[in-house]
Amino acid sequence: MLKHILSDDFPRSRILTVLLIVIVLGLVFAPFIFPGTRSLNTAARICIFIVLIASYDLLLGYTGIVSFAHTMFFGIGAYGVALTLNAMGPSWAAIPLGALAGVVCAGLLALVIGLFSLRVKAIFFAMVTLAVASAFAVLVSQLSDFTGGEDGLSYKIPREFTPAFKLFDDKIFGVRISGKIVMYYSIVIVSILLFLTMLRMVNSPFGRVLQAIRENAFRAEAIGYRTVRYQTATNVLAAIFAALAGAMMALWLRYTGPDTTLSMEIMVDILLMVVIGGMGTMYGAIVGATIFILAQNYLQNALAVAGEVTEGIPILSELLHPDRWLLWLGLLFILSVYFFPTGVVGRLREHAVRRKETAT
Amino acid sequence: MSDQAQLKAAETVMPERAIIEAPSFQDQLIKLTPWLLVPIIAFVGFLAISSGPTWATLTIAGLAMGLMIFIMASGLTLVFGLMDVINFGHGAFVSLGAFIGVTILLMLAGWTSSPSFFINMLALFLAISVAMGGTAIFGWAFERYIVMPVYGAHLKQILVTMGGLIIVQQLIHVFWGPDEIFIARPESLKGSIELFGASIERYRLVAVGIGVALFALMRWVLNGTKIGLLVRAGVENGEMVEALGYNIRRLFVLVFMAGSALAGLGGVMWGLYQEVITAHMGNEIMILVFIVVIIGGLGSIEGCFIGALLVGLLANYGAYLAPKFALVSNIGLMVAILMWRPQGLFPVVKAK
Amino acid sequence: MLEPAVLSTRDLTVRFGGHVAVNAVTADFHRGTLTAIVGPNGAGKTTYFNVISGQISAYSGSAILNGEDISSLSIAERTHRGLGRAFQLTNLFPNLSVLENVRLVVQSHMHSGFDLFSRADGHQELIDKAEHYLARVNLLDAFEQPVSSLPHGDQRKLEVALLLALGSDVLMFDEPTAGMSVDEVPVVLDLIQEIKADKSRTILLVEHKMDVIHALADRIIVLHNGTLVAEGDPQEVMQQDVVQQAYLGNDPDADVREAS
Amino acid sequence: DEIKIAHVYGKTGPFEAYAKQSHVGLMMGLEYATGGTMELDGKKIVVIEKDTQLKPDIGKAMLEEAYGDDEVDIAVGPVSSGVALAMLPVAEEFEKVLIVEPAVADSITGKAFNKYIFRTSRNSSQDAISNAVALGKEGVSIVTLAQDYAFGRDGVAAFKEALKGTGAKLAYEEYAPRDTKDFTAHAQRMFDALAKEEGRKIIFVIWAGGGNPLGKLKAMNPESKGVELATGGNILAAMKAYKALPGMEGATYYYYDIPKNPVNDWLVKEHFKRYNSPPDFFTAGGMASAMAVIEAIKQAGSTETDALISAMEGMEFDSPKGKMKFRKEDHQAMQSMYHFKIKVQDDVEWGIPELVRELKMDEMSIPVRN
Amino acid sequence: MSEALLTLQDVHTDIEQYHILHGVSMEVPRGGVTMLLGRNGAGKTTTLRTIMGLWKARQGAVTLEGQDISKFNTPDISQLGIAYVPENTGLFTDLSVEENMILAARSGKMNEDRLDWIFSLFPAMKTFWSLPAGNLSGGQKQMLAISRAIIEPRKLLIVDEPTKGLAPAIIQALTAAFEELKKSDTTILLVEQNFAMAKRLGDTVAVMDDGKIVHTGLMADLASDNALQERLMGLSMEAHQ
Ligand SMILES: Nc1ncnc2c1ncn2[C@@H]1O[C@H](COP(=O)(O)OP(=O)(O)OP(=O)(O)O)[C@@H](O)[C@H]1O
Ligand SMILES: Nc1ncnc2c1ncn2[C@@H]1O[C@H](COP(=O)(O)OP(=O)(O)OP(=O)(O)O)[C@@H](O)[C@H]1O
Ligand SMILES: [Mg+2]
Ligand SMILES: [Mg+2]
Repeated sequence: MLKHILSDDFPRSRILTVLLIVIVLGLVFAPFIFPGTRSLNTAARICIFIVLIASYDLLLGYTGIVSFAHTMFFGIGAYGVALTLNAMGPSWAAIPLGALAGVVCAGLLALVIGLFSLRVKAIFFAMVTLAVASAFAVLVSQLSDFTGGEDGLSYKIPREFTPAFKLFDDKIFGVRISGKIVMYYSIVIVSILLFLTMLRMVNSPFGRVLQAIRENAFRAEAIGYRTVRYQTATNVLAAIFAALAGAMMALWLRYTGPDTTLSMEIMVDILLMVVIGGMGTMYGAIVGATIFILAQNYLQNALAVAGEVTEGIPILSELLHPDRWLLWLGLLFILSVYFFPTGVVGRLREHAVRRKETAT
Repeated sequence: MSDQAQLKAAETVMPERAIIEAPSFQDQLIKLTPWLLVPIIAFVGFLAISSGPTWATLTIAGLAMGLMIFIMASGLTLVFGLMDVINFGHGAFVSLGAFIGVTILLMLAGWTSSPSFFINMLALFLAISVAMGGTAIFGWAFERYIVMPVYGAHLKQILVTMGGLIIVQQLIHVFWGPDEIFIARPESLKGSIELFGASIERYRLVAVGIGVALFALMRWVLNGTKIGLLVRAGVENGEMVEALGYNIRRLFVLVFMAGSALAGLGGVMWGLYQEVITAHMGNEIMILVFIVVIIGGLGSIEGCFIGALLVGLLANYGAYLAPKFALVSNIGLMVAILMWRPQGLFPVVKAK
Repeated sequence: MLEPAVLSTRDLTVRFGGHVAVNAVTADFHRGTLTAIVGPNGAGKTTYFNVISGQISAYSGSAILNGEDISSLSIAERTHRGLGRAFQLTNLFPNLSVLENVRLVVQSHMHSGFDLFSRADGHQELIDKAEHYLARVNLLDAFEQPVSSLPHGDQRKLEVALLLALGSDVLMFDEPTAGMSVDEVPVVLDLIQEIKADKSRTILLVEHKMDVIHALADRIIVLHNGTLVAEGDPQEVMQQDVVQQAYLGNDPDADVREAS
Repeated sequence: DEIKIAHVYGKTGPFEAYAKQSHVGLMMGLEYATGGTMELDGKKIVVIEKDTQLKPDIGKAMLEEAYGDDEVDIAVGPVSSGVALAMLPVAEEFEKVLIVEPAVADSITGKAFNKYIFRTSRNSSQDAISNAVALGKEGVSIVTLAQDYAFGRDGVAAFKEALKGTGAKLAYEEYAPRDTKDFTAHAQRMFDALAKEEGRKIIFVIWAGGGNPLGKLKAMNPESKGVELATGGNILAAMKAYKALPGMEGATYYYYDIPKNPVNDWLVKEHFKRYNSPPDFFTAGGMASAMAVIEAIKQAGSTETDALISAMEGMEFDSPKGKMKFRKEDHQAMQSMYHFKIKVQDDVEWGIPELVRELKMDEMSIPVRN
Repeated sequence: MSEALLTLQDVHTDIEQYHILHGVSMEVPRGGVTMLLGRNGAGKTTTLRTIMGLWKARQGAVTLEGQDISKFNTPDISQLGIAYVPENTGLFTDLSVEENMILAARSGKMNEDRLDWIFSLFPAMKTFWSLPAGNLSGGQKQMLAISRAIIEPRKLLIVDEPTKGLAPAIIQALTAAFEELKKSDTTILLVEQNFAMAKRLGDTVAVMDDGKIVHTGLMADLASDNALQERLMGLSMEAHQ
């Protein structure tokens, strides 16, 4: 049963299994274990980013395609929901309609980009997507009547998803089940489903072809796989999952704007999360997203402490100033590529393999 | 089976040599077309704009803008073409160069405000030298600690150089503070000269001079000396270059330093053009630089040069004729060129 | 000819810029035969293979497989039409396991690459088939190893296994024994013999080693500077002066020439 | 017992410089308003800082956190309009007051307004209208240059409307992409448009962020075509570019040397003392928001939201710019703007905006748009 | 036989975590041709790479003319006068044939006479002189790799499987070239699968198996002893033919 759900792709490392269980349980029970808006926000972001990172890993880790347009698809999904909610008001119908519209647009655009530019060299594709994504961002800011431009869109969501709504009259384990928590659980459930779907896809015959293409595209073609078709298909699939993640983000934030969905910074964050977690392993998405988002949310606090300690030392205190947290993030970037070239998941698996070897 | 075999040899004339024909006129024309694009676009622009002085103003401004972009892009394409390293941190070096150069210029305020062209240029020259030196040294460290472990792995390069980008930007904040810094151009480079009704900014003329000189120099180094060969060879198979007795590490460092120094030069030029510098300025221009590099064909100096001129001209004509068009002109140009030549104007020959 | 040719090329020409690498080559390949393609280095043998299997496109002329002109088909489509090919330099999926390499080929043969929602490991029939081919090349023991850790000889054998798994009608080998030590060569030769014995296949073989050609070839084609200069029975063709000169060199010292 | 104020603003990111000023201003404002005690009615005032990183989603989360977890009584911020717009619904959800400072988009107290929102900073209309009043005279032809997105187009629309009564003519509107680097073509179009006009010719620039179009326009010798340049005020660092434009006219929100009142005198003196530099644009704004907070709590007598709101609607309070007043309809603080003319002085790094005329709050009719 | 130019003494080499060479000891006498034989995976290539400093020996000494070079960097080893042709030819596929050759001439200029000699060995070289090396056929690549190693005179020439993929005529030419080089006082260390060529060229021979040298001696002795061949290499060369 578990084997079927996880598509026979187990963590294959005891430490990793424990880590994953802790993360998943932590997310599932977040409203009860870590009450408070900030932690709930963090938990929801983690869930959504797990889907986003996993979808990017389909491209990067499994197919070896470097794309900088992933935030664009994320954004299309978000804008789909945002625009319908904006136009139709906080109705239930607007959500699936918007998500669907986003998915279709994202898929079509990914198809066009894929057909046009997946034939060229990988680094080329990276740059082309970079340019396309930046053009898209310009477009969104231009069509301000429609998209709210730079300012983005704020909109209302169905009442059952807002803090004002109470699901039960009584508290459960000391926590009032507000609409916000209802929405949180909706996101958790959808994220789990999407994640498991992707896990299945990478372990399907299709997923194996992707790995073959990443390893040796030339030979994959020669044994009868039309590599461009598979790459384009992955590009489309990844875009669709990203759009769904975007739709969830739009719901959760009740705001959609270029900065939350389209910016280059998010793209960089995505890359980093994939790398920290480990490319080519779906579980890497869980680990990477969790570590990174926690760091992003709490690094400044940590630096504040370090900054106080070094108060007075000229350059060092300046470097450890909480406002310099990006500096340390950059460093984290580089160090994680060096020391975790295969990501946390890869590292733990290697460790497990080595232990097994020494044991036998 | 063998009785069915027939000998065919008798009727076949033995080809003495491999058949090799001279490249046809058509082939040669195809080779030349990228070079022709610049005059073609300028001519089309002339027809569309119809006012001579306006056209001249726009054309010269566009060429100068293109050359400034070329200066910034040249380092990127050099490092990519020779070392196959895609440096997403290039923009940070542009910013760094600008900050160093501007600091020097501010220190030499007496020189820059002097009306003497000669003293102004001396100040500029000093600022550029120090900026190039500074970015070169920084490039050394960048290569040593950031890029070296990831030669040959594009994805990792993208990641670590982006990390490097963030770090350099933040370090600029640490050392220069978060404010944007304003800088006035040296006195004799302010304003324009009027020529047959066209007004031409003085500063842009300097940019044209530096850009063209740089292009000539780079072509000579890359095509006329062994350095270019060695580096290209070293990227593909560093072990073999070492087995031939060359110290490849030293060479790589030098090339990377050169690329960084070019970014520094570009930074000073760009900073003086913008007259305001920020830690993000380099990265903001990077999209345009990437487009130029793609149009030209990754790693080709000639392509980068032509691509930059095309971008500069088209942006100006476009913005004049239909301002909305300026938003998409670069991307449009890139798409058009890639449809025509999927590897860019001058694909750098990569066998395999 | 009793039976029409399985594969034939008609005036097939390949140019690289001004250089004509394959010059109007017309040849037929029949079911159940092994045709050796010989010629000096740079004669265009690999290029001839490449244009038949679609790695490069023809300048003019056509390649015909089972009566159908395949010149404009993609590589993958040609593979599915029954054209299989091994490469001069080993060319596998280095970080995947030996079994996975073959399984992928079987899966391609079964056209199940676009199956997104079933588990790949659930398709036991594919795995069984893959193991069958591995057994044929004596590599079953190594099925779990990543290909990159295999010795050179085993990698060449795996190439052959992939080709078998493709289930192609036409098999093209490009110097399958190059770089193999003397004790490994016979293993590969025996494999090719075996394939040949099953009379339904058509085999094309590029090879420089004379003893191999003598042992295997039914027919021989000689390319020189891209042009087909001779074809026919191996013994007879090899005796011709043109071939002697172009290929073997006219050094009377046969010692080296005859060596494997 | 404490009074908790959250300062939610973009401490890190491209607007770091603005953020610093804003925070310094806020803290000095609290200090001034409490007579240096940082206490009000025996309650200690605690300021909690939150970094939006200039990202709307994070800004939103930070505000939720401030209201929800830290239980602040009132929040101030942020720097960027986009972030502000995302934050507005949070105030409504938590039913707590948010004082917007220094984000300027009209829609904050316009379309996206809710009753928990107050704004001490000027809005785009105030900017545009004050400039129109400063520049608009009979026989003047004006061409606008603005960024081609909502901020720029709104600004021009407001400017155009305000120009109507003044007798000046808006000859042409030019929009350039936000990240325009080369202004040659746009300048040519504007010169072409002005060539047809008579009288005084002005190019009025509405430009936020980098790009420095003024310097580039200036480099094209506009004076040779009889064209003047004009734009609004800015932070000191940016006004270094004005040094090349002596005599340029426009209207500004704040320059430390202009307002004459005790609050500003104290601010300028203390700021020089502590930071060895004059207070800047956003320092003044930060201080104004702090003074509004204290005044509101004083008048309301508590930190209850409803009490605060009813106290603040129509409330007048002191600021470095003199009296400000929260208009009842849209909670926008009405305030003076300053018509200036640039003077260049060798020992001052920037072009000095010399006061031509103070535009009092009732001289400008700022539209209510919510 | 004169004294040894190159000696390996109890060399152990690791590749990553694998222990590949288990104490290799052999000598390459000055002025002769030494053949290094052995089946696939025996460690021949690893031995050559260890000599070149491309893998570092964990233990043991590599001595060239009395100097221990086992800790030297590759460029320094090369500059002592060694030319090396690796197993995969080590060409720079992006560069043209000419450029490949120029790089091999450390002085920066190719000697005309030497070049003519190379053209006489491999007449085909002329025809593909300006092509990118990546576009060459398998055999042409091999020719270029060898030409590159002999464009300037060197003390020691190390070649890994030179005949792989070469047509018989070229093998002949190559054999002749090695013979000529030998006359001009170049010492040669060859790894080869082509036993006939080994027999004709080799003065001394070393046979490897499993990372160790299992036999050293004169080539002539090995060539005439079928039983020994069978034992060392799994097959008798003559019997196979
Ligand atoms: N990069 C590597 N990583 C791990 N093992 C390696 C590596 N390179 C070689 N080996 C192993 O080292 C052993 C010796 O390899 P080597 O290439 O030296 O053999 P060889 O005698 O040259 O064989 P061949 O005739 O096939 O070229 C082999 O078992 C091989 O699998
Ligand atoms: N992409 C290319 N561009 C230009 N010339 C090429 C290209 N590919 C191959 N050639 C040339 O075509 C000719 C035929 O090469 P091919 O690889 O077919 O030879 P081959 O017969 O397989 O030789 P070998 O026995 O050495 O492998 C060679 O002269 C080669 O230099
Ligand atoms: Mg070949
Ligand atoms: Mg070997």
